[in-house]
Amino acid sequence: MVDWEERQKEYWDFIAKRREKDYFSDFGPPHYSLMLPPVVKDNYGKWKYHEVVKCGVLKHVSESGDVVYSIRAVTPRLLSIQTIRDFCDIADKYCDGYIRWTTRNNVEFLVTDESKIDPLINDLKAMKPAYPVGGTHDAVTGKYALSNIVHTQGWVHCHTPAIDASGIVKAVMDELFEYFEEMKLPALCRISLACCANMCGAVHASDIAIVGIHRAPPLIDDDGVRRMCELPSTVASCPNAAIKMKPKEKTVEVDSEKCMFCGNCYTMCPGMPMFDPENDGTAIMVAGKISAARSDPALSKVVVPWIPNEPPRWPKVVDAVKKILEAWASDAKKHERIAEWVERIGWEKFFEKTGLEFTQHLINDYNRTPYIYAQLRASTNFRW
Amino acid sequence: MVDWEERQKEYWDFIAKRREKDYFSDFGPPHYSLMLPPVVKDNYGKWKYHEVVKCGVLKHVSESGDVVYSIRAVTPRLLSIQTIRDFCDIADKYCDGYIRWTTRNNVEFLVTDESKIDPLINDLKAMKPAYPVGGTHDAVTGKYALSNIVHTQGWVHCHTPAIDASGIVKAVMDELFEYFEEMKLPALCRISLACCANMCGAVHASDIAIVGIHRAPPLIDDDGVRRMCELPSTVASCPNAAIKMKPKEKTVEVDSEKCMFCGNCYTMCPGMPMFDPENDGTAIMVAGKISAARSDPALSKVVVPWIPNEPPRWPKVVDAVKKILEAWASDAKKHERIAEWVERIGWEKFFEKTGLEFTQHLINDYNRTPYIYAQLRASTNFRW
Amino acid sequence: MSETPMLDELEKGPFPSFVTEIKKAGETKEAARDLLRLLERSYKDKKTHWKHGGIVAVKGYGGGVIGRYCDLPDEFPAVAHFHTVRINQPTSKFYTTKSLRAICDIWEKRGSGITNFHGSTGDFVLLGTFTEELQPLRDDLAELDPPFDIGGSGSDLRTPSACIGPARCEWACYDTLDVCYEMTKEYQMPLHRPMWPYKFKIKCSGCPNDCVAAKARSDFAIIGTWRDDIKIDQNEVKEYAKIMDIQAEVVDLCPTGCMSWDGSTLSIDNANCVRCMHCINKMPKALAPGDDRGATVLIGAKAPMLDGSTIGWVFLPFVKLERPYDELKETLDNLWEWWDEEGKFRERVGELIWRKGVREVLKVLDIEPSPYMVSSPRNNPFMFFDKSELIHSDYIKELERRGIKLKGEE
Amino acid sequence: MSETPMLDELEKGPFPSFVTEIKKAGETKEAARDLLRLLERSYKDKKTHWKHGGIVAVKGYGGGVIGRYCDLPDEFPAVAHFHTVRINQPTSKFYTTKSLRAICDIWEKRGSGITNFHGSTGDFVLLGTFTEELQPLRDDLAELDPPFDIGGSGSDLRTPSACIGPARCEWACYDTLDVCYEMTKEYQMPLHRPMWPYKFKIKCSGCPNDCVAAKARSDFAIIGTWRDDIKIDQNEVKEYAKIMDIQAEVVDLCPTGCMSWDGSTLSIDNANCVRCMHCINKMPKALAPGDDRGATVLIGAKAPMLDGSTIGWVFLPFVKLERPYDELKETLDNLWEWWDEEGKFRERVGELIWRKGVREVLKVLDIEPSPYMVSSPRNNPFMFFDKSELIHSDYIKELERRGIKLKGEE
Ligand code: SRM
Ligand code: SRM
Ligand code: SRM
Ligand code: SRM
Ligand code: SF4
Ligand code: SF4
Ligand code: SF4
Ligand code: SF4
Ligand code: SF4
Ligand code: SF4
Ligand code: SF4
Ligand code: SF4
Repeated sequence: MVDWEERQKEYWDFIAKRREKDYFSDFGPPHYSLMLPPVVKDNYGKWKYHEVVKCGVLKHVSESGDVVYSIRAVTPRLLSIQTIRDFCDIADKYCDGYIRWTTRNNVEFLVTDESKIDPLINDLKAMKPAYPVGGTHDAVTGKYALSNIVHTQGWVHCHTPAIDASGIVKAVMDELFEYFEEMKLPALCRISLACCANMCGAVHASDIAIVGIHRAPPLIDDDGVRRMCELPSTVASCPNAAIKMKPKEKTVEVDSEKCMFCGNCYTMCPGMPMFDPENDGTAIMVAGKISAARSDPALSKVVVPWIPNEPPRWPKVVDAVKKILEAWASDAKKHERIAEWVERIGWEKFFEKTGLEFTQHLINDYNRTPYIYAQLRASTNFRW
Repeated sequence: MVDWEERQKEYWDFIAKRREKDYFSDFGPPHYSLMLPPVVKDNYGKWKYHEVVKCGVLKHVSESGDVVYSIRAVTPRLLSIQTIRDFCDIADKYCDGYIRWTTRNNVEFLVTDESKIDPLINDLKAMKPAYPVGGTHDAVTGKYALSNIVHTQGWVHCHTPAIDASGIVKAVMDELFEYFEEMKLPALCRISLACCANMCGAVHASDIAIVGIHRAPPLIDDDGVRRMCELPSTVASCPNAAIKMKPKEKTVEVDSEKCMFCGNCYTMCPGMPMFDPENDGTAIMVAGKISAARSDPALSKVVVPWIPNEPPRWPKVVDAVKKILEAWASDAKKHERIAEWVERIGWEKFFEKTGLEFTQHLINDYNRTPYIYAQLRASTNFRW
Repeated sequence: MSETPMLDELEKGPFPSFVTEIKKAGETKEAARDLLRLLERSYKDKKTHWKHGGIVAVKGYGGGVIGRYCDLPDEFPAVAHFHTVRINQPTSKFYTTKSLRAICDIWEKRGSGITNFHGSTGDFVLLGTFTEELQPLRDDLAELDPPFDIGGSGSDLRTPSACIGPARCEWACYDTLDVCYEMTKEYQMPLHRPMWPYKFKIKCSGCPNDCVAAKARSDFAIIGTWRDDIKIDQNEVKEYAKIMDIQAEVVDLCPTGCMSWDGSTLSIDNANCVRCMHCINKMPKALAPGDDRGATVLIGAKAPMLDGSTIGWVFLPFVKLERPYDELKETLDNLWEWWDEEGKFRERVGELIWRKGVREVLKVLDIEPSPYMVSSPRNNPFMFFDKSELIHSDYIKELERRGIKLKGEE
Repeated sequence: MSETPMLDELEKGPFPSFVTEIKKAGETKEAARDLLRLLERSYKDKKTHWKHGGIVAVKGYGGGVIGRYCDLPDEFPAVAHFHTVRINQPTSKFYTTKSLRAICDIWEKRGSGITNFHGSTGDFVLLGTFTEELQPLRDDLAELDPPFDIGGSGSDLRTPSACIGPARCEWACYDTLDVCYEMTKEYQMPLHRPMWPYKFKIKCSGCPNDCVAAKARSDFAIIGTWRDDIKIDQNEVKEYAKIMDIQAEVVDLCPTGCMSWDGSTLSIDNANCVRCMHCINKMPKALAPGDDRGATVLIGAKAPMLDGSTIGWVFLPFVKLERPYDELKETLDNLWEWWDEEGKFRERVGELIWRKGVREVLKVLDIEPSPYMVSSPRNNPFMFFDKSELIHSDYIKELERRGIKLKGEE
């Protein structure tokens, strides 16, 4: 059993030490034990099994016999403080003032009393906007709902995006909402989005990934370069060695034959913007996977090279994602994730079944990644 | 049906054209039809099936009902003209003057009359040295013999070898001879040898491969370099950019921290010898495969980094090869080649079962090969 | 007519709308109203209107704040500055409403009223404020009880993150919350002071299901696992047999084929189990990880710039994770020291390992090479051999005589 | 005592001894005797005693002879020169004893009496002679009936090679001997005159079993295949069922699981068959490749220098191979032209493709991209787009105004 007092004492001792300094800093996050509901603390590390009560509601049973129900509501991640307070109200009402968020930006309410589940869900629905419950999966029965889309800043905050983030997520989730509400997919399917190739959404290992790409080389702002950029590191930032120094003019130039529009130079140097509203857009990747279940983790692969930006609802992106999801869902076996499905049917059949076009863009020509990576074990699946 | 007359006429016309020139050249090999036994010409492209009569003897049956028996004897590849003439005597006696060699340096005698098989085999055995028959396999029954070891020149002829070729092949084949004579392996197992990393034996895709390696950087002969080498291409020959020009002295120097002893510089420039009798030796690779049967073709992987040269019979090399072969043979399922066996049991178990040691050398750090190679389809196994 | 006709379209549909959220914040905050109008402009222009931030920071900290400025400050004055502040979330993202409300109150006072709950790395992100608000904001957070601190950004240790683990999951093979918290606490210096070649991320998942996506998103992914046998409750197996086809859905999907089911007993050849979790996931009541628990550490996961996207690969096949986690700390200290010394500007640790060779980092950290680290051994014979591995032959002597320094020589 | 005690050890044992072979040649040839003594010296010294050869060639030919000199010419005068000559073997290595004996006679006169039957590329290799014998040797070979010509070496087309195919195999999907011979005949110029960036190898296998190891050993591997259904003779299947476990040994080993066997009928879902050959190999009397036959061409196989060893990858998913094989010739012509123009010194064609991107060679050769070419699509979004694929936006116009040349622009 965890000695909570001991751990909290350690924490407060640490905080006290920090407070001794002139400037109270580097004290870190609150100790987690201060945030855990009692049922969690009492049964910490003692959970025995879980069941899925219904889509969005989990039941965890402890060795002690204690039970906790988790009600999971989806959020757009971008939340106003008003909404957070509304969530707090609900948590105060039903959950003794505790609340948590999941790693995919869903909010969870933990209750010990089964009878609170439905009222709580109703309160969530009554919010403005309504906060629907769902997105869980049940491996036992082999029924999976679609969870939230992990995503990034987009036009709401970032300086390098080729696409918006929240808007596309909203449009896609609206269209796929039935799969969120009901556990009717054959296996886990994680969708994610990153608004540029920096991939803050970590789309590089998702079942379906939406990624913003530029398609034109930077338009150099010589003044900006002179003012804001360190030339050698700007030159070094280009993976394809497309940037050349113009030392006399104290600026740089781009060999646009070599540029593959990654945007890394702009990240390093504000004098190299590359925003072309007509040519920026979305690429779609599929067949990534993170869990070790059944098959090794896998990187996502590009299957649609480019779709133009069509705000506010990006219909072509929505359509492509749905097409992939439904082609897979209707053809896959139980527990067979997209990566595993493609492994079984072959990429040639993937393109046939989804109706997507295979173009030259999809053939990897990025030769900076060394083959040695293929020989390192990117998986915990080994035998002792 | 092939029109043999037509094809031969084309050939002779071509030869005649060439003869018109002052200098009779560029006429190519003899047309193959001039070399084919009548039963082959008659049934060309009409073979229906085959059976393995016994180890070393195949029976092919044509749609026409014709039958041909092929008797396959192993050779050391290096043959004296005396032995070739002896083979010719046998071919004249039993095969109407036709004879062929296989792609793994075995000699084949084709007869149409079953009763000739045993006398022919006896004549082969009576040769000095005796030429034993074997090395075939029978997929139908799932019984496989070990065929000849594809190999290279070694100390008999080449200028870059780290090991001998023929001597090691002889030592290994003597030890594994029972597997050549009898079809008692669970699947195909192809052994090959190359005496240096140039891999003329194409050991890079063999079930078991023996490859000569150097372990010390070149010892530069400045005079030699000046006399025989073109400096820029010598510098460029190094995959690891370890060679630097010394323009003033008109020679080069090697950054021995960067050298991984590949020998490519010496291939380009005789002024960079790197023969160290004590440190040259053998690496052993496994789990390569060429056929598409069941699983994709695969490159061989290094499992023993180095074994010293121990002429004349290289006991440690022989031992390592045998250990691998027998660990596999005793554990593999029917038709399961080494690559497939390892795929099933995992590399960690490979090292356990063979008793070989896993060392840091076996972890790939050659980052010149781009990862893109892993995404190209090195296999004909795809669906239309 | 609405000022934001395009964004209004995004209030339709069943999925909760971020537009509605911005509007909600806009009820009290000017910045949120300007953000909405600016975003509408982006929707029209199909491009961002944010510029690079200069360095904006709070006293004593080098990271944690992302500077951001609008490129149309005159039209949208309330978002002329729109810096984000990354707050180090409580481990596994549990909160008391008390703490949450307190943060909301501070944010109402000091910023836009808009948040990201949470950032991709795991921070609780406060979205948009002016430079002059940053220090007061930090100070307000520090005064909370318990206090909240700032997370990472720039070339520093990023805010570590953990799955829910032992707090509510039956499969946690180690205490993800504690390891994550203790690492965060131990490494406050590098977390708040960017001084490395580039960023470094740590994530803690209690088992190979990896619910915090550590394998793809952290340079150092601590994945719970075990070394002994899977625990089986045959009675519960029989119960599951009533509701699932054990042969088809469990046994046949085992990646190594190490299970068998005869209709009444489930057997596992544990020597060939790779701990993929599938069977355990399928039958939580019947199967469980063994008792000899710990973690496998994967190294090197990252996004594609520059050398390509990666999922981490096996670095420490097994670590026992017992407080105070000295083995982990020692590994991190040594790893960082090496990276700091050898890494190029903006070279992630995994990229450095590729450049130098795994052998190099194993040597520096004194880690045993093992087949667990490779998906297969090298496919080329281009190996390095140190001087100490060579026979001291005449050839080597001649090299020495010529003053040629061999690899591995001091 | 024997002069060659170590080599004598290699006359023991059941495998035929190359030492005995050298001794046999030594009965009539001094060179063979010196070779044996020199080899004994190598065994003692554990190193080669051969030096690089300068350029040795015969009139009108640039390749086919490998120059070789002994580094101890005074001690071993009969092998002071020891050049090898590569003779273009008859396709699939069938010989008449008449031709063979004739070559042996010439070699007895002109060389060491030692041969390699055959070289790794496929040539009939005559092992060791003096410079002055080269031209007479070639001339003697040219006078034979039929004449024998020299094979490739250096940066040229190497001697093409083929499996036994239709000559004695039921599975040949095209006429390997004819394609191999016709290519050899067509390309006598590049075969005999090294003038490319590096070597180029062609090999022809009649089916995916690949008995000439084309996939690993040739820049251009022509692998027989088919597009329609596998032919099944159910009666013969039933015969095989008596001697093998069809479920375990055939159906369960099918890589795509596209077969089924109900104890009396074998069914194949041909749309999911990848033509791996396993089932056909197992039941030659019952199964056979379909009728719509041709070949898949793989490109780029080679040994490890410099960019690593490769097995070839799919380049032409399907070519019908009908005389006079124009499609093949056209592809080769265009490929070589491109490689000749773009390839660096000692850059194999596969390495050039890696450097330039597959897209580049597809464009030049006007080949359709297809999923057959990839094991999976790219795992990064770093794509090139030609100007013709872009929308002619204001941004692009501004780039043009500044004189910036976009990719794909003339
Ligand atoms: C709450 C959360 C952890 C947290 O700390 O917040 C969580 C919780 C659980 N996960 Fe997870 N997973 C959570 C993110 C993940 C992630 C990370 C991600 O998506 O970014 C993964 C890896 C995804 C991937 O592989 O790409 C993940 C892969 C799994 C798997 C593996 C499934 C598979 O077949 O590959 C399981 C096992 C299962 O239940 O089958 C699992 C199982 C579970 C269980 C059943 C564990 C348990 O016994 O309590 C939990 C309920 C699952 C459910 O949603 O129905 N969880 N799970 C995360 C919920 C995210 C959400 O809001 O939807
Ligand atoms: C004679 C030869 C072709 C030639 O043009 O010379 C040949 C002949 C046959 N091969 Fe082969 N193969 C020959 C080299 C190869 C090679 C190339 C090599 O070894 O370098 C391979 C690829 C090896 C690899 O994958 O690494 C090869 C992979 C096969 C296979 C695939 C087996 C597998 O399970 O992977 C078969 C199919 C089978 O019989 O199972 C096959 C089948 C056959 C059959 C049965 C074809 C037939 O129906 O006639 C022939 C008799 C096999 C036997 O030896 O029992 N042959 N065969 C070659 C004999 C070499 C030798 O002397 O031993
Ligand atoms: C806020 C956040 C996205 C989000 O909406 O959640 C984010 C936002 C930015 N990321 Fe990120 N990254 C965020 C998580 C990630 C992740 C995911 C993760 O940590 O799990 C990744 C992929 C994993 C990885 O570390 O590789 C990620 C990979 C990058 C990269 C590419 C790094 C690489 O090695 O390839 C950059 C580029 C850079 O470092 O200059 C980057 C750079 C940036 C910058 C600072 C933009 C820049 O050019 O310097 C973005 C600031 C946006 C803004 O306006 O706030 N961000 N970034 C995430 C941090 C929130 C948090 O602290 O919780
Ligand atoms: C004779 C032969 C080995 C044998 O004993 O059979 C041979 C011998 C030599 N090869 Fe080879 N190669 C021979 C087949 C191969 C093969 C196999 C094949 O063709 O199927 C390969 C691997 C496949 C390939 O092409 O990559 C091969 C890959 C090399 C390489 C590495 C090429 C690369 O791109 O990595 C070199 C180095 C070079 O080209 O400078 C090389 C270079 C050489 C040289 C010329 C040595 C040199 O440094 O220049 C060798 C002359 C040895 C000698 O003393 O005769 N040899 N060489 C083979 C040719 C006989 C014939 O014509 O039939
Ligand atoms: S993915 Fe790119 S555009 Fe989006 S938040 Fe990250 S750095 Fe900014
Ligand atoms: S966008 Fe990428 S490829 Fe193009 S110049 Fe910038 S860094 Fe180089
Ligand atoms: S492998 Fe190396 S040493 Fe052996 S023949 Fe080829 S080039 Fe010469
Ligand atoms: S042996 Fe290889 S690595 Fe060493 S210097 Fe020569 S070419 Fe470079
Ligand atoms: S990673 Fe494992 S331990 Fe952590 S929450 Fe997921 S299933 Fe549970
Ligand atoms: S954990 Fe995975 S590998 Fe182990 S027995 Fe279960 S399904 Fe098989
Ligand atoms: S490659 Fe195919 S066609 Fe050629 S000999 Fe081998 S099995 Fe027969
Ligand atoms: S050829 Fe291979 S893939 Fe096709 S049915 Fe037979 S075994 Fe299956």
